[in-house]
Amino acid sequence: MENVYLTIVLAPLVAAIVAGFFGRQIGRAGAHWVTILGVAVSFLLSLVVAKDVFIDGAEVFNQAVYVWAVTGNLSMEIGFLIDPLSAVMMVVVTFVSLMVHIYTIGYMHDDPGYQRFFSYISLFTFAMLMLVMSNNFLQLFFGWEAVGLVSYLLIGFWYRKPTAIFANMKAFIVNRVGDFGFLLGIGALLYYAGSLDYFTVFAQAEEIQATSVNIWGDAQWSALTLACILLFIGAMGKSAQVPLHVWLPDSMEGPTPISALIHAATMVTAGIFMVARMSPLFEYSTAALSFVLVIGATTAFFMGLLGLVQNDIKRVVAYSTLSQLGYMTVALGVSAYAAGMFHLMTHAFFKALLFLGAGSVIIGMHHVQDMRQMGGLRRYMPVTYATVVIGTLALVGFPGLSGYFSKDALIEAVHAASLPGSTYAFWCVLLGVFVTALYSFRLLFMVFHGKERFDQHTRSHLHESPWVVTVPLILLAIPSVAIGWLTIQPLLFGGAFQNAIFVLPANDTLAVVGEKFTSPAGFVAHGFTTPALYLAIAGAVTAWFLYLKRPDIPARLQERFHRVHSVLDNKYYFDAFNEQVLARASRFFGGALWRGGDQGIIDGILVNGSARAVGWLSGVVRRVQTGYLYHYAFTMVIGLCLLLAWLLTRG
Amino acid sequence: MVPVSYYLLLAAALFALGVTGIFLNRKNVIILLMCIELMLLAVNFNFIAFSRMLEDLVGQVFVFFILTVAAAEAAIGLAILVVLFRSRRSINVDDLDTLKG
Amino acid sequence: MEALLNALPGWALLPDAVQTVGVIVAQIVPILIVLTLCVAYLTYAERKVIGYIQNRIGPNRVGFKGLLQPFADVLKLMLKEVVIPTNSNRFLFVIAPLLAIIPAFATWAVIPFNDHFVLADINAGLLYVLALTSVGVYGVILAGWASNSKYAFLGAMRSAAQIVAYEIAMGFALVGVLMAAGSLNLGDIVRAQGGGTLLSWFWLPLLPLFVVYFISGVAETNRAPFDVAEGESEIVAGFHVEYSGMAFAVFFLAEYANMILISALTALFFLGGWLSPFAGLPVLGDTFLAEPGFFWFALKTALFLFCFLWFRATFPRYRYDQIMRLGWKVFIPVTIIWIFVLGGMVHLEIGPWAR
Amino acid sequence: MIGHVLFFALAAVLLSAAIGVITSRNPVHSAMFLVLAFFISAGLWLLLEAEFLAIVLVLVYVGAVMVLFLFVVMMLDLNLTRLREGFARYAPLGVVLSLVIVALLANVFWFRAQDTPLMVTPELRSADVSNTRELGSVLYTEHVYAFELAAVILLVAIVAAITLTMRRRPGLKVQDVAKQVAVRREDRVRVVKMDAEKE
Repeated sequence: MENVYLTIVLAPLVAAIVAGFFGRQIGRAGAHWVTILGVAVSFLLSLVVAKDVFIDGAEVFNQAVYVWAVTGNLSMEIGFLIDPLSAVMMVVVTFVSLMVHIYTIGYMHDDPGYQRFFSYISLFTFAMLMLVMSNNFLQLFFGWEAVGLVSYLLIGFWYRKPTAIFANMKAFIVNRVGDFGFLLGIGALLYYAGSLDYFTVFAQAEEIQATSVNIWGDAQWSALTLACILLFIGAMGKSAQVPLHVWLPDSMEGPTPISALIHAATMVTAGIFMVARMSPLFEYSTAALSFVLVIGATTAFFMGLLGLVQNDIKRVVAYSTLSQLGYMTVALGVSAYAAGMFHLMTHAFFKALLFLGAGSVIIGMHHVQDMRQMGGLRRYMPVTYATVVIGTLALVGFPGLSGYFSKDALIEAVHAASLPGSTYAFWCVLLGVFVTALYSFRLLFMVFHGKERFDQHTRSHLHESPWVVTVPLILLAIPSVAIGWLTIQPLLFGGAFQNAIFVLPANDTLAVVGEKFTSPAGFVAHGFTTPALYLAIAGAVTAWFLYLKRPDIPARLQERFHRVHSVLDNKYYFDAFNEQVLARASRFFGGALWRGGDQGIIDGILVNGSARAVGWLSGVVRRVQTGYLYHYAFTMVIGLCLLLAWLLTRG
Repeated sequence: MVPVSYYLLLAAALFALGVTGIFLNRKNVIILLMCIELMLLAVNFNFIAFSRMLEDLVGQVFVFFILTVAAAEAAIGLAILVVLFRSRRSINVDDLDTLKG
Repeated sequence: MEALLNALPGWALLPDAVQTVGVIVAQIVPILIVLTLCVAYLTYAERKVIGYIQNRIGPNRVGFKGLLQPFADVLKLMLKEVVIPTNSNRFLFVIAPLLAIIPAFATWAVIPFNDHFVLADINAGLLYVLALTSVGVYGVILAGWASNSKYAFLGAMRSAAQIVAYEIAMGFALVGVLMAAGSLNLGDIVRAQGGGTLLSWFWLPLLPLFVVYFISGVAETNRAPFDVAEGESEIVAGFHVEYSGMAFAVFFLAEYANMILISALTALFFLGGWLSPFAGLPVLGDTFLAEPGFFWFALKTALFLFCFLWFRATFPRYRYDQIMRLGWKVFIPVTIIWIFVLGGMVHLEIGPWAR
Repeated sequence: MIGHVLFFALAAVLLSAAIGVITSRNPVHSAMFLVLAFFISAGLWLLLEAEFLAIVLVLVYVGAVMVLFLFVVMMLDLNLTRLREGFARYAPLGVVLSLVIVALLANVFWFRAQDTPLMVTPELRSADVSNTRELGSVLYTEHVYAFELAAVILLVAIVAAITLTMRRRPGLKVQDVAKQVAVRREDRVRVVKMDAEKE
């Protein structure tokens, strides 16, 4: 199997290299064929691996394939850990990636950077696979940074656009903050466990928990809590949790396939995956779990609210993504890792679907993204409309669709939890359902229903997108509908993750949920007895009322509650705070160091000062160097005499 | 036969004459080279005298090497001198102050 | 010789030191006289031999068959005026001929005439020979320079460069001899060649060195065909163009003494010196001819001297660049290669010295 | 007795020659004085029973190095008057320094050395000891690497000296022996057959 794993990882890499370095030679068609072939190979082999893991019940594969460096006891390796967790991620990543590859053919059709784009997304697939298949922290970090790099490159794909450059810088810097924590977390684990290998570290979780560290003052922290929180700070950056979420909405400056692939389905879930992977560590630290829970709940609810006031179609979906990532984080916080992973998977499908649908709309509208200039598009783009409806229903949790299963199980798990902050979290996620339904249907109604608000010229060009766009939509719609029904039992309650995710019996909220679980159908029926469904329906109705029945109300609401609106419109002033306080402080600090430290001390005293000193000294010494040979000879002879005199008269 | 000291004093005088020669003929590179040869000769005297005194041949071996290296030095020095003369038409040390930079 | 001195009245009364010096002088003087006579008659022989080669008689007026001709020449030269050119460097001009002749004579100190007669039987004889031959060049350079004459100076430079060049080849050839003999003492070198027939002399195993040595010797003495230093057609008579009378005679003397020296050395190094060519042969092995002695040494020297004259009569003069090419690019590589071959032979104990 | 006489005579000549070297007007005279100094030194080394080095000194220095000096001195067209300008300017300094050196060394070698082996006259060696052989046996065994190194230095010096002074003048007719040997009759002579003219 080792060769299969290697092929899965390397096929996209090879494709990326070919498309990237030889793009000019192989042409546009060559570039997309080679990359699609590479990802398709990965996808098919991932299916084989998934079948092997889930159906044939293969042993967990945990092995190093290449030793990169050995220093002392520390061995730095490339290795694979193939268990149900990574198998799920591999399938999801390669499937969505494949869909996006195909979709890109249509979306980027006229772009001059066609080959570059394919090279990047193939490279991303490689990096993501390295991340999820890793069996040690070093490789995890490599994948982590590599996906960050590709994300940076792709947000700034249109590098002539100033906003894109700003956005990719922002994403890069915010992620560095998170990565700093992540690196410190890895360092802490390396320090306490003495190894980078997952299982070696996991085996010592309890000992590390017992170790206490003194950060400042007299507060004693558990080393494990510290490490977990640091790791989670990394996840906060990558998975855009409050307050490190600010880069994700701006990342929509990149091409839409990227938004679907990286900023909705895969990369942003890396943090979720990482925490799930580290479940044996997080389980021992209640404080860390609480931290995760509160952060996740905050993100889930408040980021959803922001989606209500956005008019850019992609930004609405982006805030929806933020909110859903918050849901997943909440699941992690209550130890329902499987539910988090389950929601991750379903979300990957329907959110990719929504993004690609939005992209399809954008293609139809000739790159107009403002929803206020849309409306009634369902007549012109029936396939897009149908698939977006499916995606929206899945997102809001319509019973029977994939989102319903994952979100409902998650809310149930939060309900069952007893951690500090779990009540807050429960209310957040519950109200979040309403908000989710509200903004989702707002989008749907504003784009596809109601009056046509675009001009005549646009109408004449408006038509359904080509098949390379619609086929991925359809292919993504299928799992959006069915995947929850099919996989809820094995993934959540059947113990498919049994050996990959570790949950202490005391924290096992999913078990509480599972007690009532009989079958998927039963779960659907059960849903009618919970408030979540009714909240969702209420959200949908409210949206219908506000945006179809009485479109004048939102404007009046906006006027009446302009304070609230401006808070929302300015995204809780996070960006303003960052720019006015953090960035200004950094600039001031940097400026001070530059003027005082660099120009004053280093340049002024050390560099120029020493040069001046040498110059002065050499001015003096230069008089000694007359250039006349005999002066040198004389000096030598006199020196010899002195030396001789000293030597002979000494004793 | 005479004591070793006599040879050492003779060598010292010879060396001192070489040094004086450098001061006297400071402008003429050729004679400067000759004065260096004189000083080397004085050094060789010392080596041989001590070798004789200590009955140790290593001193003479050393003289052998000094002769070799001094011959090489003279050859290269004179070659440089010839090249110098070709380009400057002079070997006057006063004309050669480009070392001042 | 010592016995002769002891017969002198009052000799025994002299101090030891004086006696020692006296013995040495008493040995030097006859050698010098004989050598001078040899030189004188070599000039006579040269004229006769070349004359016969050129199908004429040569000197035949003074004395029986012209045998007194050399004395006539000497007399003439002694009576001629010695002209010292103006603006010449007087001191160096005068001592230059002496510097030329002194090494030519001084070298004879270490030449063994037979098994037991040698003036100074020193261990480093070969080195001594090398050192003195290398000093011979001073006479030439100084004569050319001190004359304050372009032609003389040009001739001196040519001659000096030629001598220095061929000295290296000679030195290397002597290294071969030294390796074969295992000694620097000239007597030992000759003895190392003995014990067999004339095939065990060094001329056979060291054949390339033998040829190189003798030809280099011809070049070293500035003799035809290597006599460009005094090429009449180019630079009149070379370095001694300004010399006349006795000063010129000394140069003349030095040149012929050097010829004799080279011949004698070649005989010593390669033809077994005083050894008899008939020793060890079955037919004459028990007659007096097989006995080693001074006679054989003189005969071999004469053979090489004849070669000198013969070359002069028969070879055209070399061009200067060809002379230098021959010395640097032919002889020196040949000797170096043969030294390597010799090293291999000595190491593998092949050859007459293997015993 | 003879040893003392010889030593002092030679030493006197040596020092005179050295003075000649440094004070002669003409560099050729200096060179000749230096030659003399080398000869005398060789004699003194013979007194010290270093025969090999004495002869090598004559061979190498007198026979080769000084010839080189003479060549250079004679062939360069020197302006002697300019070279002699300010001859005595630094002389006092030089003399003082020399005297200091001599005084210092005399202090060590003479006044402080009265009862040391320095004042002992070495015994004469027996006649059958060959200095050359002994030196060789040390040189080629213990010091063989240094010996090789010296050889390399000489080689480098040869190459350096030749590279420095070599110049190719245009229009020089150089003989190429290989070419001369390789020439064939056809390259030089053309045999033309002509029928005899008929009247």
